[in-house]
Amino acid sequence: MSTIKKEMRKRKINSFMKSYKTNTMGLIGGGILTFFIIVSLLGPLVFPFDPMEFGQASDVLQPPSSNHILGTDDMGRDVFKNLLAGGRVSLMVGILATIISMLLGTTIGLMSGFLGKKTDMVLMRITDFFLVLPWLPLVLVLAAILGTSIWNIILVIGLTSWAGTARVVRSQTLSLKERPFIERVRAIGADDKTIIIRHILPNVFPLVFANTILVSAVAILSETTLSFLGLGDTTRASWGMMLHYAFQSGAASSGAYWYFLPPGICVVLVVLSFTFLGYAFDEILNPKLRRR
Amino acid sequence: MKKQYVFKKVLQSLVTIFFVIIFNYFLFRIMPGNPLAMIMRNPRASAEAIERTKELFGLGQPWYMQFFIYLGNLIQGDLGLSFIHKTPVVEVVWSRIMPTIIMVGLAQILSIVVGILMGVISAWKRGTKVDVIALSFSLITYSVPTFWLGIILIAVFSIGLRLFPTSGMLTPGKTFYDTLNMLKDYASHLFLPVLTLSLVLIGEYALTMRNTLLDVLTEDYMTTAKAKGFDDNYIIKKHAIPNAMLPMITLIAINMGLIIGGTIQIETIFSWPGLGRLMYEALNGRDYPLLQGIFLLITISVILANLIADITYSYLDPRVKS
Amino acid sequence: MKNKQKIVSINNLKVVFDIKQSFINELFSKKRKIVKAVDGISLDIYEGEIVSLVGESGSGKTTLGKAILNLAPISEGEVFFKGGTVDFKNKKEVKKFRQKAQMIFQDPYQTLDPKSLIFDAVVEPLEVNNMLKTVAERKEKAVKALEDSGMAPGEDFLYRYPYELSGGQRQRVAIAGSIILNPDFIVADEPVSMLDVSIRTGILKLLLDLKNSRDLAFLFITHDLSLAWLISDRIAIMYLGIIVEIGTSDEIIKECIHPYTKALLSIMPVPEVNKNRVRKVLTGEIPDPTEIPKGCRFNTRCEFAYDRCFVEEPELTKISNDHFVACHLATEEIHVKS
Amino acid sequence: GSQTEEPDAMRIGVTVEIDSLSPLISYSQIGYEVFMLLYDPLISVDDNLEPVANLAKDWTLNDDQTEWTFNLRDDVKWHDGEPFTSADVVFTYDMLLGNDLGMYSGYLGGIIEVTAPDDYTVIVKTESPKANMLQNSCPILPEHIWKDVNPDDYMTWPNEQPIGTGAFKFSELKQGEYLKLVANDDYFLGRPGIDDLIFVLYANTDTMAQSIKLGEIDAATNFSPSQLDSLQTEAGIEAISAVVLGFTELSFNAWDDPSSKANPLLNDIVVRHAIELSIDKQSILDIVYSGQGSVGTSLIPPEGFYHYEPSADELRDFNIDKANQILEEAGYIDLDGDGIRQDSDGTPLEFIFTLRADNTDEVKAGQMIAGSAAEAGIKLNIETVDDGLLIDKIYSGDFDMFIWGWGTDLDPTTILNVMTTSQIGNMSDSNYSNERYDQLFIEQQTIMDPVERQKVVWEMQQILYEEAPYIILFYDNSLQAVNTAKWTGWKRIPEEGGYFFNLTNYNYLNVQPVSDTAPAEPGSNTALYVIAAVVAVAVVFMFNRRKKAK
Amino acid sequence: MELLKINHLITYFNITAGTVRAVDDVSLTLDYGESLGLVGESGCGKTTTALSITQLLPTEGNIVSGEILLEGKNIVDLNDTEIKRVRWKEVSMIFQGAMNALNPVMKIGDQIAEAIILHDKLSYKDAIKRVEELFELVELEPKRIFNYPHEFSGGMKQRAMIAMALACNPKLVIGDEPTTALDVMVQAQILNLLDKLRKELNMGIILITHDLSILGETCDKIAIMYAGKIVETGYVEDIYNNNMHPYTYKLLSSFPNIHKERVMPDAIVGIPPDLINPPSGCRFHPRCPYAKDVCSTEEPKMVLANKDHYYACHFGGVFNEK
Ligand SMILES: Nc1ncnc2c1ncn2[C@@H]1O[C@H](COP(=O)(O)OP(=O)(O)OP(=O)(O)O)[C@@H](O)[C@H]1O
Ligand SMILES: Nc1ncnc2c1ncn2[C@@H]1O[C@H](COP(=O)(O)OP(=O)(O)OP(=O)(O)O)[C@@H](O)[C@H]1O
Ligand SMILES: [Mg+2]
Ligand SMILES: [Mg+2]
Repeated sequence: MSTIKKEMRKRKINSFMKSYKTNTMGLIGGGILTFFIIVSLLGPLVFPFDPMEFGQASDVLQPPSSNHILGTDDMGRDVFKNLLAGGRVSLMVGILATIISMLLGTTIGLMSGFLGKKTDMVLMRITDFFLVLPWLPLVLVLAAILGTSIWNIILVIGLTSWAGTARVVRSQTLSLKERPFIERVRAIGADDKTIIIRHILPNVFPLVFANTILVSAVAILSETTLSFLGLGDTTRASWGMMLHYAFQSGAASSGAYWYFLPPGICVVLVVLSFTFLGYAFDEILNPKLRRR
Repeated sequence: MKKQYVFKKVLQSLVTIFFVIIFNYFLFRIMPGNPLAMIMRNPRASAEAIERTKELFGLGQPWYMQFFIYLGNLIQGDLGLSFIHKTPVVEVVWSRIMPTIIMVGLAQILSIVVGILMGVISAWKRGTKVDVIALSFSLITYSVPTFWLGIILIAVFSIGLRLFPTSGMLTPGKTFYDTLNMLKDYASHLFLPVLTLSLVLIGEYALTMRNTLLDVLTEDYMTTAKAKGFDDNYIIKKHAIPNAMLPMITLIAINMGLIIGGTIQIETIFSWPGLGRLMYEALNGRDYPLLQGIFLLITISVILANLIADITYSYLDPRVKS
Repeated sequence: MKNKQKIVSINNLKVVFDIKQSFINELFSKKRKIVKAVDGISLDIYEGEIVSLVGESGSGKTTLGKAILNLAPISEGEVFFKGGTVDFKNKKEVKKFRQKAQMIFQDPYQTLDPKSLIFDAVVEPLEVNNMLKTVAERKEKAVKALEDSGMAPGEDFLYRYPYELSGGQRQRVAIAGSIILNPDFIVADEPVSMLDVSIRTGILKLLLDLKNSRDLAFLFITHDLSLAWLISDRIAIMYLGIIVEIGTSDEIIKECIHPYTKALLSIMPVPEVNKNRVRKVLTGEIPDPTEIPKGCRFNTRCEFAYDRCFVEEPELTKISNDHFVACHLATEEIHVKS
Repeated sequence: GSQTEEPDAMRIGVTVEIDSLSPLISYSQIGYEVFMLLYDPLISVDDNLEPVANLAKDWTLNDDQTEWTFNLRDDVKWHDGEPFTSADVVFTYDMLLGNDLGMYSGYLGGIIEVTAPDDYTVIVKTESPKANMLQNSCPILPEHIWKDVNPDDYMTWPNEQPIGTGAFKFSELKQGEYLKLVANDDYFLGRPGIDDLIFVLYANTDTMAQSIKLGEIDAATNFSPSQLDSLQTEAGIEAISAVVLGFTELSFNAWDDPSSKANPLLNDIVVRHAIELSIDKQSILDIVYSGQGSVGTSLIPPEGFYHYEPSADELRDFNIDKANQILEEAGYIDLDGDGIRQDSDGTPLEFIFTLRADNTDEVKAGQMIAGSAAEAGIKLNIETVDDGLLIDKIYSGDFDMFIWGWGTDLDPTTILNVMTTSQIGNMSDSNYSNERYDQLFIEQQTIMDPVERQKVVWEMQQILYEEAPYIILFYDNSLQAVNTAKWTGWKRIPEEGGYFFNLTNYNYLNVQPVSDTAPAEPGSNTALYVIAAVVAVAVVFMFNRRKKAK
Repeated sequence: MELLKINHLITYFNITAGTVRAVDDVSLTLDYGESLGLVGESGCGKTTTALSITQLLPTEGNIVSGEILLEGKNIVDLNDTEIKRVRWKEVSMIFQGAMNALNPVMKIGDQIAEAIILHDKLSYKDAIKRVEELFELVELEPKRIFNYPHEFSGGMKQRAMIAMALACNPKLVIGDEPTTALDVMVQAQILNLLDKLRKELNMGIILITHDLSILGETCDKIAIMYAGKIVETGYVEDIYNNNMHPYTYKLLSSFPNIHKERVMPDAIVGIPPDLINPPSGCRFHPRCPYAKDVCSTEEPKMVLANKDHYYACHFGGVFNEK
């Protein structure tokens, strides 16, 4: 029987893949993202890079050459290697922060929507509160309080970006809760826990999933912004930190485009790929958009 | 009935504001750091001066006393003295508020108009080249880090084409003998910051407009409107847009909070003398009173924006119950 | 009928909903707004009996059905099950009771979780009630339940998703899920109203079969008098939270007394060419249940209403063995000519 | 036509805004610079940084060297036309002495009494001889303005319209934008050649560098080394790396006390020496600062008369082997083979190294230091914080080591004071204490003969160098640029020094506009055309839609 | 001349899964003042037929062939502007589920008036006057014309929808399940109203429903549709009393008749076919108890049984033989 269940899962995945394969946006996004994931996983192995190791004074800010295909930075390091290592950090921040955000947002949204009443009121007030608090200032302040290690940055981004998800999950849960099939399960004698885990969660999942991908995009952008404003982890070589150093060392005004453009372009591409994927998955998993 | 709804929303906003005040106060209190940085790092400062500064800002008092004093003053509209500027926070904030309002206001208007137009065209021409271009444009601008975009625009427009000044709000210290010249100067300084912020926002507005419009277009009442013999233009304008605008209103309000984040970056890049930069300076200088003041102001404006959105919504959407 | 045991006995059941008032409204408005969805209903259902509940939308049919299973908040009255009171405060007791009393819902398209396999949907009652631990046992049971519900061979349907089934099949799956626990009583809330006519009778037949083979009792909720007539032993007519007339199916169709029942009957569409039929179409709609009219609650739409109807609420009075009516006209023996 | 109307405005880009217009409140470098232009001290310095008459036309010192008599100029007027008299001097000194406020009060240490026998004579009595009397750059404030201020409000009175005697008059301060001064036509030393002097605030140096290239500003400081390179290639712009008074140091928490929150191993001078030995200052300077500056040794920068240069055998130049050797000798051995040495108790040589996040150069330097210290078996864990937080840590003594810098005066007293025991809890950021040093500090203040005083100050620096509570990393330069196409007469002070921010207002007074330069207004017309075009397109677009809709 | 004559209409939907043959060779006729009931199970193509008439099909839907003659003029060939003039002025519709067919953010009166203004070129004021008349006609209080849809109950919305359909005095009104979502009593009210109005205004009505039992009193003619095809059509009496097609017979006997004996009717086994791959031959044959071999191979032709009474079955009336 479990083989049949596996079969069902396979069928589900297949049908998802079938829709995915016809979705241009999804394919482009998936392609770019896969590329970056592979490169950032393998890159640092092939081209080892230690952000704490500096080059020679004569190597500082050299334009692209055969030795350094993307030139060198203000500390004489190879920009290309830095870029590879930075991808790892940026992607990690994006993904981990998203996980925190999603866990928080989904839990709070589910509880708020399902339990209702006072719980809902309190949780929604808190959510509203996080929604109206201007995001970047809050992040800046929190980062200042917690300190600027990469883990804190992940935590801060995660802690401040869940409100939107919570809202969406809550409203979805609210409507699911009123759906007859939940009523039927209740009539069978199921308790809240069973209902949430077996029925609500699988039904909000597509929404959460698409949302997750969009939040990842935001998280990566956030890391970049934080780093740019000087609240990044100086011991990591993330793209945000690269942009920060590039800007601080005047790469933009002194014409060192090879230092300034690549990390920015990488950020744009990765964020774009997440956004593309998010939109594609939203279209596939939440098919209302498909109707017309 | 509507009145009651408005009243309820106002009350809710007040409650949120109250929580924000408390949160705001303690958030900055648990922030490590000391406001005396400026004095401390100047070898010519005397011990007495440091002591006295501490006292002036009530830092000697226990925290709960400080809080009540803060609340009391707040009610009188007194946000305290800025640590850095040693002048009332209200004055400091006031002197920096207009530039931000003007920049953000213009950018919002521009991006709302353009974003909505783009969204409408893109939804209506779904699947065509126009849609693909608009969609790609929206998604790309949505993905670009604000500060990076700003720097690139400076590189292109200021340095490359020499069309616009790099920074500031007016040519500094210049005396203008007629208003037209001043407006010219102002406009040329405004252009790049507003363009940057608008670009960042347009994408989101266009995407949202497109998606809600696509949803609306599948509604049955759209078929009704078509069956009545109206042409597409009319249907879009009279039936689709009014319905699709509803989520936009909420988005615009919610965006207020995000835009503030954008202004911090833009004001830093373009040396725009606004609140965002002031806030960043205050953060680095650990100027609690100033930080609190700005944060409060920003938060209250976001809450008010949401309130206005809610009320507007309730008037635009007759379904909102009393 | 009298030789049968009472299986469910409802005594003066009331369900009141607070119209959700926000804090502010509560502060400022004069009084609480309440909906008396079920406003004092007493009803006995016997083993192996189908009782139909008929009435307009909003008359409280669903609420009554749910209240019996404690799926709606009971504000007054009691429910006896097989002679004993069901103490709805005791969770264990409720759970036990639920195993014996099940519900089937109206919309087959909405009643199954789109993300659950048919197998899971059918077997879930066993799982949540911790019955039959092994998967094999459960599966056997599920296949049987499906086949009993007219989905043979059951195996074929186990590993499908609801969207792969037609409406009628989905409703059968829902029924299979309800009978898998071997209940004694089922509330069926408009189980066929969303289905095409061609499929309806199949489901109705299934219910009748179940009644006969398992001695199951049903509370069959419908707004279609002809369907009620077709399958039930007794019919109760509901109006604004109360039963205004109750009797055996034939009594209600052939000898109804209450003007409301008569109106309902007269507008029943009948597949006949009859251009000259007089329909007693009531004007207006059922009154707002937050403001139930004084006296007889039907007085606003009753063409025969007279002074007494506006002051005194009529009691449900016995006319014959099984036939009760709540109408002053009936008790004053001024029988209304049709 | 605009040539005659437009004033010759010099715009100077700065990255820090003036914190207050009141000399009693301000503590910033830019404040110091601006007050130098708005006000005058009794005595200032010339372009050789020697004392020179200013408001005081001459001065005498009595025999026991405790009474100074200053003869004031009688032709000085305040910006509002009021005459300047000795009463203003007495008032200013009394105010500062009585309140101990602002960055200038430190100059007045040791003064007991200030009197004015007549309108143009001031007598200053000191406790003991006061060596830095002539380096006192304290601005003289107008009594007729300040007497109305309640002394309780001195700390907050904003002095929004400063009235001084200086070469420039205050015009306006636009928060977050600029500070504008205008030439004082009646300046007693002659009207400056600049009509309008505008300090333009930049939020980042990058756009500032662009701006000076585009001619939006005429001068600026605080560039990064790579920007300097690109500015140097620009025609009409002179970009320099200027020696300024100041240094960047690595400070240890040297609090030798059981209650210290620092790692006690830092109290071992051997460890501090080993860290210094492991730092390749020159290569950090080359990479991080593009070689702009010089490698540091002692507390007082080499430009000053009092700078002490350690002898060859005192000197701790970069030498990893030596660092390893002295640690080995002192019993710090890596027993567990993790690359980190431990003391006899097994405590590893592992310290928290705090860096200021917003100072990228220091962060990079810190990273390089951590890298090379590891080669000596010392582990430095980098933590980056902002200024406020670092101050907090310093204030509470909760730190191991950090990098920061100081700007110093011509007179050594202020910077020497930082290392005295009495400053622990105040200015001291290393919690260093040495009795001999404290004694010498008091002594040097009273020695009037510079050569004698130099000996004492040298000894003090020698003590500091040996005990190494600070590792002076670099005497880093200030990177400045000026527009020589529009302005002439620029002079670096001293020869290797800068145009600005170097304790004299020489350049502000002497730079002249190149007569035939037209004020550059980069493309503001073009901008208007572009905007107009955009609007036009939008209008046409809307109009077309209208037509279609009909 | 008939009001409406549909000849061999074929409408397909082209979707990724294949071609949905939703309307496959449908022919109908309707005279002035006549009402036709179009009956069939869910998904048999009733709505598609209706939408084909006014060419309101979604983008994936196409009229493949056939002609639709409205007063003798083939409206399939009309261009965009011409068909817009036909819509509502000549043919109006009452949609399935009035709750969604009305624009929620527009006042009901305005929604009706806009159609009047467009087609009859009245001023707004005159149009509103007409709306008031229409409200009276459909037994709604004229003072409620400026209510929003959500302020109406389901029945009232359906009445408003009817008023809207009558706004421009169309010659033909198509009611697509106008009563399905309504309560029994309200359904009766609406049906009565429609009947009354048809007689008063002499319009043609096509009443789409899956409830055969409601047509006995309101319709002149009935067309029974199954899987995209008309299987039987004729006057009510013929359909009810002399039906020839097994599907009609089975469908009709699914309805209990309270005036007759209480017997549980037989169900029609199985479900309607998938219209992407419809069964060969007679589309009903897989569910037909009387089917013979020929039914699965040969498509039955329309046979005339009586005046205007046609059926498509190889063995018309076979059920009577037993
Ligand atoms: N949870 C609830 N809160 C408030 N009012 C409710 C609630 N549930 C039902 N009601 C109200 O109680 C009344 C009876 O509703 P109920 O659903 O029982 O009617 P019904 O006869 O089943 O109608 P239908 O035929 O439409 O299903 C209605 O007026 C309804 O609005
Ligand atoms: N937009 C569409 N794309 C693809 N198939 C469609 C579309 N609209 C309808 N169909 C298919 O066309 C067939 C006929 O649909 P239609 O809506 O005309 O049926 P109907 O008789 O009106 O049914 P109902 O009683 O449910 O309203 C159905 O099989 C349906 O699935
Ligand atoms: Mg119900
Ligand atoms: Mg339909």
